[in-house]
Amino acid sequence: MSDPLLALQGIGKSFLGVRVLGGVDLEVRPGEVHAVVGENGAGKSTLMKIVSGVYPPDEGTIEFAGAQRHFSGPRDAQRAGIGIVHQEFNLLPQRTVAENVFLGREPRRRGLVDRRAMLGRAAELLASVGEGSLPPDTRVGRLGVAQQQVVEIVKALALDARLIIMDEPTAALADHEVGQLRALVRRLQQHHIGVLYVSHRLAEVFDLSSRITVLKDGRRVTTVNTDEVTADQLVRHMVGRELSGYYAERAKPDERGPVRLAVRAGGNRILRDINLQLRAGEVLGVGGLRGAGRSALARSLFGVSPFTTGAVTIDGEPVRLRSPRAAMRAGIAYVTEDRKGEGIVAGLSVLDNALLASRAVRPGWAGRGARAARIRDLLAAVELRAAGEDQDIRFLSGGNQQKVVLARWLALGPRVLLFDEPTRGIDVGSKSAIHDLVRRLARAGAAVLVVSSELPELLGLSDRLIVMRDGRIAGELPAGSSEEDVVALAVGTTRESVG
Amino acid sequence: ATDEPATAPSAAASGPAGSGTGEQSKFFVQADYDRELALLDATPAGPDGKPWEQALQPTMVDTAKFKKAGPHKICFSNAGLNNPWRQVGFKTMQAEVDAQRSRIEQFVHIDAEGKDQKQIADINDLLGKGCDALIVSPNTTATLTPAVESACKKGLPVIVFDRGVDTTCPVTFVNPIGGYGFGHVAAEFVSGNMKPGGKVLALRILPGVDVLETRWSAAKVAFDKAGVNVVGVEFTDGDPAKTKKIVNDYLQRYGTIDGVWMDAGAVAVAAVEAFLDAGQPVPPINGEDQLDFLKLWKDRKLTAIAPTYPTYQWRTPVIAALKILDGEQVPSPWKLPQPTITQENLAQYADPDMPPLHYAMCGCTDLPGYPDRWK
Amino acid sequence: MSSALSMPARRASPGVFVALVLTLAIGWLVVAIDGGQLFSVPTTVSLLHVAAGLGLVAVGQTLVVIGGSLDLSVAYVISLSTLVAAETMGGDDAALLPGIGLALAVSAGIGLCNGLLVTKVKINPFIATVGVGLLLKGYLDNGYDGPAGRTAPALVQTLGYQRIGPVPLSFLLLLGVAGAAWFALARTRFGHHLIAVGGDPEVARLSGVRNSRVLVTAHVLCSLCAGLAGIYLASRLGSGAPRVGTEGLYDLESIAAVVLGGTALAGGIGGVAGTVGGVLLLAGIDAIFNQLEVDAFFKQVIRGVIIIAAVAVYAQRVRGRAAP
Amino acid sequence: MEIAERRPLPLRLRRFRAGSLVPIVMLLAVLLVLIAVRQPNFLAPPSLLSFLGRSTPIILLAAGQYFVIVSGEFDLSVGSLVTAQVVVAARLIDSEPSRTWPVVALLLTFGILVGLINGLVTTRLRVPSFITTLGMFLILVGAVYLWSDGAPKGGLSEEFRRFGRRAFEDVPGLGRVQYALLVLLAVATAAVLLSRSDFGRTLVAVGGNPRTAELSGVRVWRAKTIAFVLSGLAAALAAILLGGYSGVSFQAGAGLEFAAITAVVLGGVALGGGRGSVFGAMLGALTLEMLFALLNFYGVSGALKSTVQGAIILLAVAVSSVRSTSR
Ligand SMILES: Nc1ncnc2c1ncn2[C@@H]1O[C@H](COP(=O)(O)OP(=O)(O)OP(=O)(O)O)[C@@H](O)[C@H]1O
Ligand SMILES: Nc1ncnc2c1ncn2[C@@H]1O[C@H](COP(=O)(O)OP(=O)(O)OP(=O)(O)O)[C@@H](O)[C@H]1O
Ligand SMILES: [Mg+2]
Ligand SMILES: [Mg+2]
Repeated sequence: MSDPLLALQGIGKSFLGVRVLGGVDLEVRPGEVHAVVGENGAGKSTLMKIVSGVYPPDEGTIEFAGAQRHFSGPRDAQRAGIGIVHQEFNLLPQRTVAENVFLGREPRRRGLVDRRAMLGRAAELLASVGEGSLPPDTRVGRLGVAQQQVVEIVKALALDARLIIMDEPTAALADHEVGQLRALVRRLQQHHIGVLYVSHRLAEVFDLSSRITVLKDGRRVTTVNTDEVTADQLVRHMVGRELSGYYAERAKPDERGPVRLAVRAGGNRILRDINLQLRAGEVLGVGGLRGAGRSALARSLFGVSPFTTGAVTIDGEPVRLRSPRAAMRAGIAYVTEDRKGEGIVAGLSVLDNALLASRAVRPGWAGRGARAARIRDLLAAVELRAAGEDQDIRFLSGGNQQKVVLARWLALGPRVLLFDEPTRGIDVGSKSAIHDLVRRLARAGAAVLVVSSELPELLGLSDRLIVMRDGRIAGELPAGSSEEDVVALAVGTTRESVG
Repeated sequence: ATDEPATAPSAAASGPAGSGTGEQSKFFVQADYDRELALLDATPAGPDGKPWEQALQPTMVDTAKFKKAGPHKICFSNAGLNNPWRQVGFKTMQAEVDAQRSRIEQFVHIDAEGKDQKQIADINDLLGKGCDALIVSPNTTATLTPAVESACKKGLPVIVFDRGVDTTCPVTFVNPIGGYGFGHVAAEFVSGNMKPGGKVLALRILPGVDVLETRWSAAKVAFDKAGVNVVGVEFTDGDPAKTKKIVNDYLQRYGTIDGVWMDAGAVAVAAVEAFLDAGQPVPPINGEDQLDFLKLWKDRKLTAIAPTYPTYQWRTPVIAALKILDGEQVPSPWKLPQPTITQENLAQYADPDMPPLHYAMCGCTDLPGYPDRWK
Repeated sequence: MSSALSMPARRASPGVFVALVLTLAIGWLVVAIDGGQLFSVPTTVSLLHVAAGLGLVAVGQTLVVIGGSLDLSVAYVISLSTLVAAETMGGDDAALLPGIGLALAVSAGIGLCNGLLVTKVKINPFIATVGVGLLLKGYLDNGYDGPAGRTAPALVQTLGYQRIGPVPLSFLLLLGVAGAAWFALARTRFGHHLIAVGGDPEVARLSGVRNSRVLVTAHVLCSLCAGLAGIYLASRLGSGAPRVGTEGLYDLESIAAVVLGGTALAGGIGGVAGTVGGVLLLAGIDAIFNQLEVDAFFKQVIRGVIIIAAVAVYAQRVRGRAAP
Repeated sequence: MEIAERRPLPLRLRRFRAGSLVPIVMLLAVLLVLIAVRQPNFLAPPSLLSFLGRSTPIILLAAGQYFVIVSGEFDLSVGSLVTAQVVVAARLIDSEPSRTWPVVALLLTFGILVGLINGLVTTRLRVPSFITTLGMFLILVGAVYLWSDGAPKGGLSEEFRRFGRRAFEDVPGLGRVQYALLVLLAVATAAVLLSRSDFGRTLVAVGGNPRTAELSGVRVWRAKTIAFVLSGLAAALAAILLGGYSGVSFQAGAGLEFAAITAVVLGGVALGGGRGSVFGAMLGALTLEMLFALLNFYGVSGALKSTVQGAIILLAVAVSSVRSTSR
């Protein structure tokens, strides 16, 4: 057995007083594909960022290629030979593919950026991942999500790194593209390049990796050889309990009320032929691959990018959802998937964040006291854990931030709730609290739509499922469907059924 | 091709330094100072009652080589129109042009907006327009010199007025006695009318404007000679609010202020108001010939004086240009008399019908369009 | 989707050149009707001189704006640079190079100071550069009561007044500097990194760009450009002038030219070519209005309208491109 | 479990976060001490009141600017708006007392209108406010010079001037109480109330994260436009007081936009929006004015003043920015 390429020991990290990683050990050997799995918020990305020099660890040591390292920044880690495909895109939309790929390490000839070499090498790299048809001088902003993901991967490859980290590289890729990536990883392996591979797709993990490390709540649960573990065992390690029974009971058919929200032939630039009905007291799950248009659906219903065709009714009344404000007036609430970017106002207190929507649609001095009291009740009801209502929201954990956002919407007493990735980046405890809340809301008579990329969540929470693909509703599934059913619809391997 | 000037620009001369009111400005030139003070008492030559055609101790120059049949095209490169003084002056100049319409076919005016480099470009630009004579009111003395020199080289008569240039190539340079005279008259009055050894506050507009610098340097000489205690020299940016605040703070700091000297009249009214608002007697003060000050002076019976930098000097360059194009001799330099408004002749200038920022010494009452043009 | 989308990224030519050509064409016509000649040699020379001064500053300003920053101290840097140059030269050709060197060194020092305040002390660039500007203003007001020093005659005769046909040397200098800046943006790592820092500092950092260093360099270059503009003005004026920068409103006008040229104030988008176009547009408007003897104040109103309108047009185009 | 444990932040760090009033109050205290050392009688009520009175215009502008800045924008046009208003007032009143009130009403309308245009161009046409208000600055200055042929015409009536110049004499215990002080009191109260109202809080959210605000039902364009209108209105009030205080001149508003922005930043409001209080902004303006008075009292050479001013501003902002980023 060769010497390890990367050896982490006792890595720990806290953000603003919240411990997200503690005592993590990990080893990657040259030519090894080492998978890291764990639930959302387990700390996988944080660990990867520490290895790639984005954050310094609070504790622990990093040994790479036989020497102890203290990376001063991403550049330092790159120089040492570590490349990373970040989970979030790190691309400049205004720049070309080649410029993005070589950002920070542009090839030079006689001191100048060698544009020809840049384009040439970018083209080679693109070809090596099966995207030879993508011209390297295209602006990244014009690419779709999948192609952007490819650019991210190529950006890491361009480094000639000895260790490549891939943080959910396939989340946006279709099956044939995943195949290309698989071949690529195999090639890296042959060149004795170490790969740290983070993914939620267990099939891939079993297919590619030789060892798997499971993270849970910031700690390493175990590291196992891939061929000595089954998927069920792995999942148990990840969640720490059996999955069944974890989700609250679903609504019984007689608890479902009349149709609250109905869309007929809805469409816009992204969506086509959207027909759906959402009943009071029901949780409708929306599944699909990244970029399938799930968020677009929620955002259309909330008037962010309205339907340009078709008709929407609420409780039988036709409504025009032209803006978020109009949607709010119609009784719709929307919990966004991008909590940091459009869910909270960093710098404002918990209370101000929670009051934001009420203040916007029902301003006035009169009833201020009652309104604040109601918000405090709601914050208590969602079991917010914060130092105080005057605390700056950005010092709260993601789960608690999400609870504040929820309280904001609940204060309006919405009839329809749209949740887009309600538990993204949220730790397990908060997650089940939010699941409970969703269920309680439905039981109280609200119509709930939940978009989620996490199949277990989707399957556990929904009374009914629709699956989207390419901006259309690819099909509908009843409660109790399997993950395979959903995936099959999402990637289009089964015949489309009518939604 | 090149637009290079004939000779390199000469540096600003420097003079004696050191006095109780701080270091003497490097604009101070003893010889000029002496000459200007002597001119204050000189009798002007020229038609009576038309000071804009008069000249002090004139030396005539021959201009026969510029003689040309009219009507003429006269061009004017103006430093700027960014203050009331220049506005009044320019209106006066336009009125003079109108009065001479029979002889002036075209009058081209380009405004440099107070920018040296734009004026240099403007002058260059005007040289391509077939002007018969070029009038320049330079934005800054030293920096406009090369441009004026290159204009001279083109062979057309150049007349400079208001601020000068560091070259003798223009046919004549028109201006009143100048800053030393202004500063001296005001300082003498203030120090002479206040209690001996009293406290004087000097209020200035901006540092670094040569006309204003010479005024202050002459005042400095006068104050030092009179043993006056100049407690502060402050810049107001011509902002009346700032002026009032400064005066207020000085009143608070020193209890009383016994005299106020100003290098320009723009904020004289604000300074007076500061005393009035504080319930203090207005000390001897100088302003300029702006009507708001004259009116306040008259109404409040101030102990005041208004040395002037007369706006009628804007008429003279036009007159000079026509004389030169006729081949007539003109004085060079053309020193205009610089009257002072005192208690005696105040009534004559404080015309209640003119707007507050009008300059009384415009010499414009006989020009076409008076008074509406100036309102 | 607008047709601009179908063009390759690099050649997204800003509309400023269209505006420039239209303005000059209409201007030429109107001036001709008025009996004048917009493109006579002296007028062209004047136009190009005005453009050279503003252009040098604006090219520097482009760099910091692309990097997501801003420099409001340039006007004072220009004034200071004219003085340092002219005083060091003292009218002596022998001191020409030391004069230029010292003026540039002082300017670079101020740029460094701006850059460090923005990146290390993390003061908002607006406040940081206004503050540094105030420091310089005090120094200038206190130390100078008028033009000082004398530019070396050789410099006056060359950079100040020499021209090749109707094109002044100084305009060639501007083209040279603009070319160098364009080259720096397009062909050096610094340029690529600067655009990245302006576009998204976090992406730049994660990609291994040293953001602070890049932004400090941009500030130094911006000040150097302002210093160069100062040297040019010193050669034009024959001496150092403590107020030439502020009188010329170089701070705000340079930003206006940059924005007119299609560079986004938020950073990350834009280029030097557009800025030169913006400068020529402003200088062209100047020249036309000069020819027509239009009131300076009216001109200012028109400038305000043009700046807002031009940026509004860009903004609509960008909106048309971006998702709702 | 250790990992899940959420420790509240140490108190010290929270108290000093950006937007806090601590730095400005400390700075103000230092200046007051320095003035008291040099000029003890400055702290007597009458002179303090008169100082407050003459500082009112810039305080009003800072309050107006606060609303714009906290919403994430800039208003560079206020200085020129003040100048324009004063010049317009002089020309329209033309020393005729009976025209005072109509003209006052007109000025307020004019201020609102300019603010409305700034706001709409910024939010609807998506021109960055830096450019919108810079353009407005050029337009206003140019237009007012153009309209008045380069020299202010007419004159302000005594009735008009009394707002900024006169006082209630002999108020028991206080002496002279300037009318301006009443305006200050009224506007400051209104500004603080407004900043704590639903609108004020919403505006901060708009500056902090316009996307979130929009998705929470806030009409971002409307909120920002109102902020510009408030700034225009503040400029109109400031112009009425300044015109009264010092009479008509083209210099009336010169540089006030930078002074107001500086004051707001000194007061702990973040450029870029989302943090700060209107009270801090007004304290910032007071501090700035006090700084000028201090320089007068200490007889700092007129020409050196800007250096001292620049140094103090950089220092003050640096101290609070280092504090707020060193978490
Ligand atoms: N910069 C940050 N500031 C504060 N908290 C952070 C930061 N980055 C991550 N966290 C928190 O740290 C925890 C771990 O996040 P991390 O992104 O590492 O999870 P993950 O395992 O990659 O999850 P996912 O599967 O969703 O990608 C989360 O609770 C997250 O909210
Ligand atoms: N503003 C936009 N302009 C152009 N295309 C967009 C825009 N927003 C989304 N899209 C495209 O629309 C499609 C649907 O995106 P959407 O965000 O709804 O996907 P999703 O299913 O929610 O996936 P995820 O949230 O996991 O990324 C994607 O192909 C995306 O690239
Ligand atoms: Mg992750
Ligand atoms: Mg989504």
